[in-house]
Amino acid sequence: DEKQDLTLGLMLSDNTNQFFSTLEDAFKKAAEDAGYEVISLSSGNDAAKDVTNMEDLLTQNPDVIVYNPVDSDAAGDAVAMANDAGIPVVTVDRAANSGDIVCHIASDNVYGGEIAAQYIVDQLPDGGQVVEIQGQAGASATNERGEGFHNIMDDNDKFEVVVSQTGNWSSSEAMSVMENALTANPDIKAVFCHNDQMALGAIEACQQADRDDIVIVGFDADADNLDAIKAGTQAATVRQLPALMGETAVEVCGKIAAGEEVEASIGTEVELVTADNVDADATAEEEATTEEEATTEEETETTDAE
Amino acid sequence: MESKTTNKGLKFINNYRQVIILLAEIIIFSLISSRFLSVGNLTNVLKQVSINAILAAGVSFAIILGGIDISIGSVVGFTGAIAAALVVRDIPLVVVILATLAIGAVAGLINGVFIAYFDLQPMIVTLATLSVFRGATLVFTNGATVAMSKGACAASFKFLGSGRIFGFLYMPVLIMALVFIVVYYVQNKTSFGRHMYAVGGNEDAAYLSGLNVRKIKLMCHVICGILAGLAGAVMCARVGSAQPTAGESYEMDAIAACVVGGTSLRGGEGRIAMTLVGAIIIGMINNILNIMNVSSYWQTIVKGVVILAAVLMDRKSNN
Amino acid sequence: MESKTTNKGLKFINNYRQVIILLAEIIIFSLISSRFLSVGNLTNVLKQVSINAILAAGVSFAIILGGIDISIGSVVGFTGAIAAALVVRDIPLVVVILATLAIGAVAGLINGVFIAYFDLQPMIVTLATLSVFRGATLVFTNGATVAMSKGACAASFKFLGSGRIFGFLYMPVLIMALVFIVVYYVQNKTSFGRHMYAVGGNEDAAYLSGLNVRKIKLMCHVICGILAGLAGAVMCARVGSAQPTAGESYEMDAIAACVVGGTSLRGGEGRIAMTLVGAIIIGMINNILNIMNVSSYWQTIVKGVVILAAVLMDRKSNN
Amino acid sequence: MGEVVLKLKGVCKEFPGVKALDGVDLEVREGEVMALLGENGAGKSTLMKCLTGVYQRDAGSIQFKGKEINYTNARQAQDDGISIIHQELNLIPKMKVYENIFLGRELKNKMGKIDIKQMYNKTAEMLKSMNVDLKPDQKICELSVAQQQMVEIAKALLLDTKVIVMDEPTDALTDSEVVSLFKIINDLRDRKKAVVYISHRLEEIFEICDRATILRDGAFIGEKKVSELTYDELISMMVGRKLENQFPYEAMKPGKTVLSVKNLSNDYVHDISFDVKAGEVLGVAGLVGAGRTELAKTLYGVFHYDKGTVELDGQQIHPKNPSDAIRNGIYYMTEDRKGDGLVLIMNVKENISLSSSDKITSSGHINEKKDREYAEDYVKKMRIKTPSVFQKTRNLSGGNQQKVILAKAMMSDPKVLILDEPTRGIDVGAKKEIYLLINELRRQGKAVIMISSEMPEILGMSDRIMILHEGQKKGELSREEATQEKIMDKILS
Ligand SMILES: Nc1ncnc2c1ncn2[C@@H]1O[C@H](COP(=O)(O)OP(=O)(O)OP(=O)(O)O)[C@@H](O)[C@H]1O
Ligand SMILES: Nc1ncnc2c1ncn2[C@@H]1O[C@H](COP(=O)(O)OP(=O)(O)OP(=O)(O)O)[C@@H](O)[C@H]1O
Ligand SMILES: [Mg+2]
Ligand SMILES: [Mg+2]
Repeated sequence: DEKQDLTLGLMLSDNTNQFFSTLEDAFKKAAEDAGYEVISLSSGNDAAKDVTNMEDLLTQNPDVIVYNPVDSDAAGDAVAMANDAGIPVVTVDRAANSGDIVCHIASDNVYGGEIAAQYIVDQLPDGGQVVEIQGQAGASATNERGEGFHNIMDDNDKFEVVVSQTGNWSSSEAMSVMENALTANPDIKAVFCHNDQMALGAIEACQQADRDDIVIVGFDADADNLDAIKAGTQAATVRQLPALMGETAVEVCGKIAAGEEVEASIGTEVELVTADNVDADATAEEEATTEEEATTEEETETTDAE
Repeated sequence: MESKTTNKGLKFINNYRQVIILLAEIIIFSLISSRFLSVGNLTNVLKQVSINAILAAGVSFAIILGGIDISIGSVVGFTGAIAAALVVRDIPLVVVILATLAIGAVAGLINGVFIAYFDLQPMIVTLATLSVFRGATLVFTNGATVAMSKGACAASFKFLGSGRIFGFLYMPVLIMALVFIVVYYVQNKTSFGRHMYAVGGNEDAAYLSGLNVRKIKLMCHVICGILAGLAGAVMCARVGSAQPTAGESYEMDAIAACVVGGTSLRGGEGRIAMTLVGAIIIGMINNILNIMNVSSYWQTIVKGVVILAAVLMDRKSNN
Repeated sequence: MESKTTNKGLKFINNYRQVIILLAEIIIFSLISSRFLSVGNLTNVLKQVSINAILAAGVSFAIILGGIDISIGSVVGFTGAIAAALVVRDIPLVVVILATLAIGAVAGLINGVFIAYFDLQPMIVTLATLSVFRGATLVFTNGATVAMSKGACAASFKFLGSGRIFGFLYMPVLIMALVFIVVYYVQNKTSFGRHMYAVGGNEDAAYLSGLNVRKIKLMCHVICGILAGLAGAVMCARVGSAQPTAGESYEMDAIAACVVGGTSLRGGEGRIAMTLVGAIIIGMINNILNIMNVSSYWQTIVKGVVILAAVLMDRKSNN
Repeated sequence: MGEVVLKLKGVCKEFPGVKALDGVDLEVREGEVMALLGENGAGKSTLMKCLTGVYQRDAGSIQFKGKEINYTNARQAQDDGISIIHQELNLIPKMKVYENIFLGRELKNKMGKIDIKQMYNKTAEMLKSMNVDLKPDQKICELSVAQQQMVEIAKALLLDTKVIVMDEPTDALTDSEVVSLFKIINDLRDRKKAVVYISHRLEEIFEICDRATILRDGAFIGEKKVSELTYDELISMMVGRKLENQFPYEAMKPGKTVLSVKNLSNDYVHDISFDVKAGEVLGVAGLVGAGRTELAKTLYGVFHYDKGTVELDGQQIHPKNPSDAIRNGIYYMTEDRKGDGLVLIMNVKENISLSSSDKITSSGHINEKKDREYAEDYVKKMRIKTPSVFQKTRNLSGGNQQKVILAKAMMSDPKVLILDEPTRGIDVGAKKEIYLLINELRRQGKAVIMISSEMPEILGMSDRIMILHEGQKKGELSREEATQEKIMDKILS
């Protein structure tokens, strides 16, 4: 491709969340390598701020907007504004439920919740009591990951979700929840945390209670949790590839600006990382983030996030 | 004579110091970015400011009383969810709006009863109801976003949030303007307004002067709740759906707008017009930071610094 | 004689009303769940309460002055991140702890200077610094969690958060106990403490009595910052990593602990032992709601209602 | 003789630990001024608060125009025709004069819009008729205490009620305003209003009141026609014993000069020079707004000065703030005991030692025993009426609060003690005790500066009198040459 002089707008739901800050960093780096300008805004998980940010972004007339909405339903108005201004929109991670989207780069939280639950089911043939430590109440990731988890668990008679409590994405709060859960239900066999931060808290709580038998499953595949999986303190985590999503998004933007065709929906992987594949996968992730070629543009998984 | 003129000049400057801060801001921001001083962008600023300004107008009633209301963000979330749920059920627009205002009023009434009739401290009452109203929103929506369908009601409701009159006057801005006119009248031209300032200035004296202090406090909190309900409806209309977490920590921006506008948290003081100016000052800061593509981490820092600078300047010129 | 005895009894009850609320809570919760009243669970409660209690002890200095500090949650986040970053670089434990305390002190100093020497309102100053410190944390960590490696330093640091002495005394609980003993001494047995109450009770009278009001205010805020720094370190040690958003909205729980413990937000009043009781009251509520697996939506509601009930009971028995 | 409009019978009121009223009777007649007298803490204010609905009585009956009344808030009493000027100022500091005067009864048009112009004009009229030189749109916080008191009186008069209660209205006034007030009271009497007048300035009672009701320790002692009473009788009814020699001045030979002020000038005072010797009382007289308080606060480091010098024991000093002044040996006792005198929610002991932490602490640690002993010592020595040193000062009567502040000043052991209105609101007995304490201070070789608006007090207790007017020194008189007329002459010169 010949170099273009592009300005990309990136609107994230919340870049204080590690998942999105990783996505942002990868996006910026890929854009820099391609010689693009990036205007990056974050909404702090406030859907009204999405609208505000879109207004401010449009003032600066970017060539393509990459949009990670706070909320899929709420995204319509912001997208409509961009549509009115004639600026193409690409959504990442979370879709917009209305408006014209050129391309959606999806990662499926519900599916992630399902494979996490399935892993627990597979690990514990006898079933038992399970704990769910939720994200912030009302957040879309909480709802989706919880939905996937319950899709599997609720259909299975052997398992009982005895505790479903919020840890507010925070290790410290998750730790307290887990401590209380262990006191209240000594027979707990497994715990699913809506993110890896909270899994760290759960690990601490289990260790302090001398319970190394509990199957702990997290979400996000943070570096520390991969270490924990290697060390055997955590059983599994769900990997989404935020860096890959960021890079893919930059590439898609380049194509759109050049007038090339792009797929309407591009799926990035969601997969389970366990002790079996943690080493292999770690290298895969590294490759993905270092080598631009390793994108998955050919994959045309059309799973919709919402 | 000579000195009197200077004094008058000084007094004038002092009276309109927030306006001066605003003008300074406009000049500086125009120099920083050529995109700032365009009709389109300034319209954006007003639209973006509208919800915070309406909330600030409401919370100014609580602050002038010498109290506070930090539950308004949760009221915004709750009334927004109710509004969306009603719109989805194709309830007529007028009913939807009245219902949100009524719910806001009830929320304010709850705060007011505890504050006025049980003599509890406003900060702790509204800290508790912040939690209660947010929980109620989560229970009501079951934690999920309430999206508005494409029906006739949805369209008319959304007009509230993004419609225009005469082609340039956005509805939220119009609503904000009306709110400020009414609030200005109530606070400055009615005896209720005088009484509110009196209670905030010296509650004991107000009581001994024969004022019904409790009723005044109650009323102020009810008004604060109503305006939070209105803000919730407008926000829901603007966004086109209601998130269960909508409005979280909005109270802080509203309080900041009041204080930057010269309202004292000690009560008894504050001018509503300057509260509007305060909201715009803060809105413009957010806007220029976005336009300049300042990273959101740095935005958080800069915003804090600028609020501090604004109250510092405010205080300096006040002395 | 007869009536005197009753009066004394009433006075005793009134003096220890928070303790009575706590006992009532324990009895009720034991009836609700058989799992509540176990050594293990009560140990959990104390561990979980420790961070909030340390913060509450700190913020009580600001509240007794008649002010507030809502930036402490952000200070927790910032000092936690610094602590984790230092531990990762294998800096000796003592240095790490001193560094976090020093950073907390600087944060408090910044608040204190604006509040004491520029006469700005505590609420707005700390609202601004809340934003600044959080932004600084985000910039420092680049929005990513700082995890502590498994090195020697990490192990000794983590001992702070989860280590035990004599097999049952958890370090955070021990640290909390020490903090409360020291704070009790400072607030009640030193002239500095006496002066703090005087400034909170009547600033003008304190000034005319020859107290250095500004220095006292500054000191109180520095102490508040130091304790927030300590809480940040303990929290980071307890969890084993530092999230950039750690400590968000912790200030509200700390303030609630003070108020439930009978500290007046009007200043000049408040007993540190009751603040501890207040923190435990709130911690037990969170604990029983978890144990009973109440949905988090309902938890939000119940927590608000219970805080309201506690301050209401507090006020009733106070009259 | 006027008809009885208000009849209180057997009124009782108890606060936790204090029986404030124990079967008190009071009859108020129209066209008459009834004095309500008693020592500090006798229950005068409490009785009036029970009458006007601020407090609810525990027992007894109150009849107004033959009808039993039982108000539960202040508004009901006002609406019925009973207004009160409370002992404490009840104005909104940040609001304007006219807004305060019309608070709660704003004039409005039909739309509910307040009519500022009319309220302004009516206020201007009212102030003019009272001989008060104030603009209706001045803010209360910019006024002196005396001016505020006049606003308070105007506010009560506006109600045009049947009964007006004045709880120590002249407390903060100087002679010229007192004259205006008495004109107002005489006018009220002519208009057949009933007035209840509470004051500790007994000479006023003989000048303006028709009858007197005397309370002691919450109990009713008696009611007498003022014309049938003598000064000494009145005092013995109030105090329960004879009280001789109201001003116990002792001639003493002053020592060397302690404080010497030369050409002091700032925003408030202009070119003031004077000195005070050890064991001497320098009285400072002047009208309201003379700048006496400002002078004192300048010496105390509250206000700054850039011209002039202050010497203490021959050493030049320049206090930058009160703590600096206290270190140098100057102590100022404020005129506003509730505003900036006491920490009301702290107890007696804590207030007394507030300025003398070094006496009760060693390296920051408070010696509780010492702390208590010091306080108990002062409570005994100064006869402060309180159940214990652990009583909150909020619950003390005004005179006892005043003594606590004086105790605080004495404990700091200054070389120069500035007393600003030291006996404001204090009963005759307590006043004498404070004068005795001043004598004690003189004997200890302290230099005392006494600011007072009470002429008899200034004349009775000072060795020398300095006269201030509008921030300027108008002269000095020795004890021997000073008379009320000469002082007024100097002021007006
Ligand atoms: N709110 C209260 N709580 C407790 N005690 C009170 C209260 N108000 C007054 N008292 C007590 O009641 C008694 C009567 O007080 P009151 O103020 O009526 O005296 P007073 O005659 O007006 O004295 P003064 O001349 O000093 O104004 C005093 O002993 C006082 O300490
Ligand atoms: N805060 C203030 N702002 C503006 N002017 C003030 C303020 N306080 C006092 N003044 C003015 O300063 C002048 C002197 O005040 P003040 O009455 O306290 O003097 P004083 O001689 O001590 O009188 P007194 O003690 O008898 O009340 C008055 O004219 C008053 O109006
Ligand atoms: Mg009295
Ligand atoms: Mg004075």
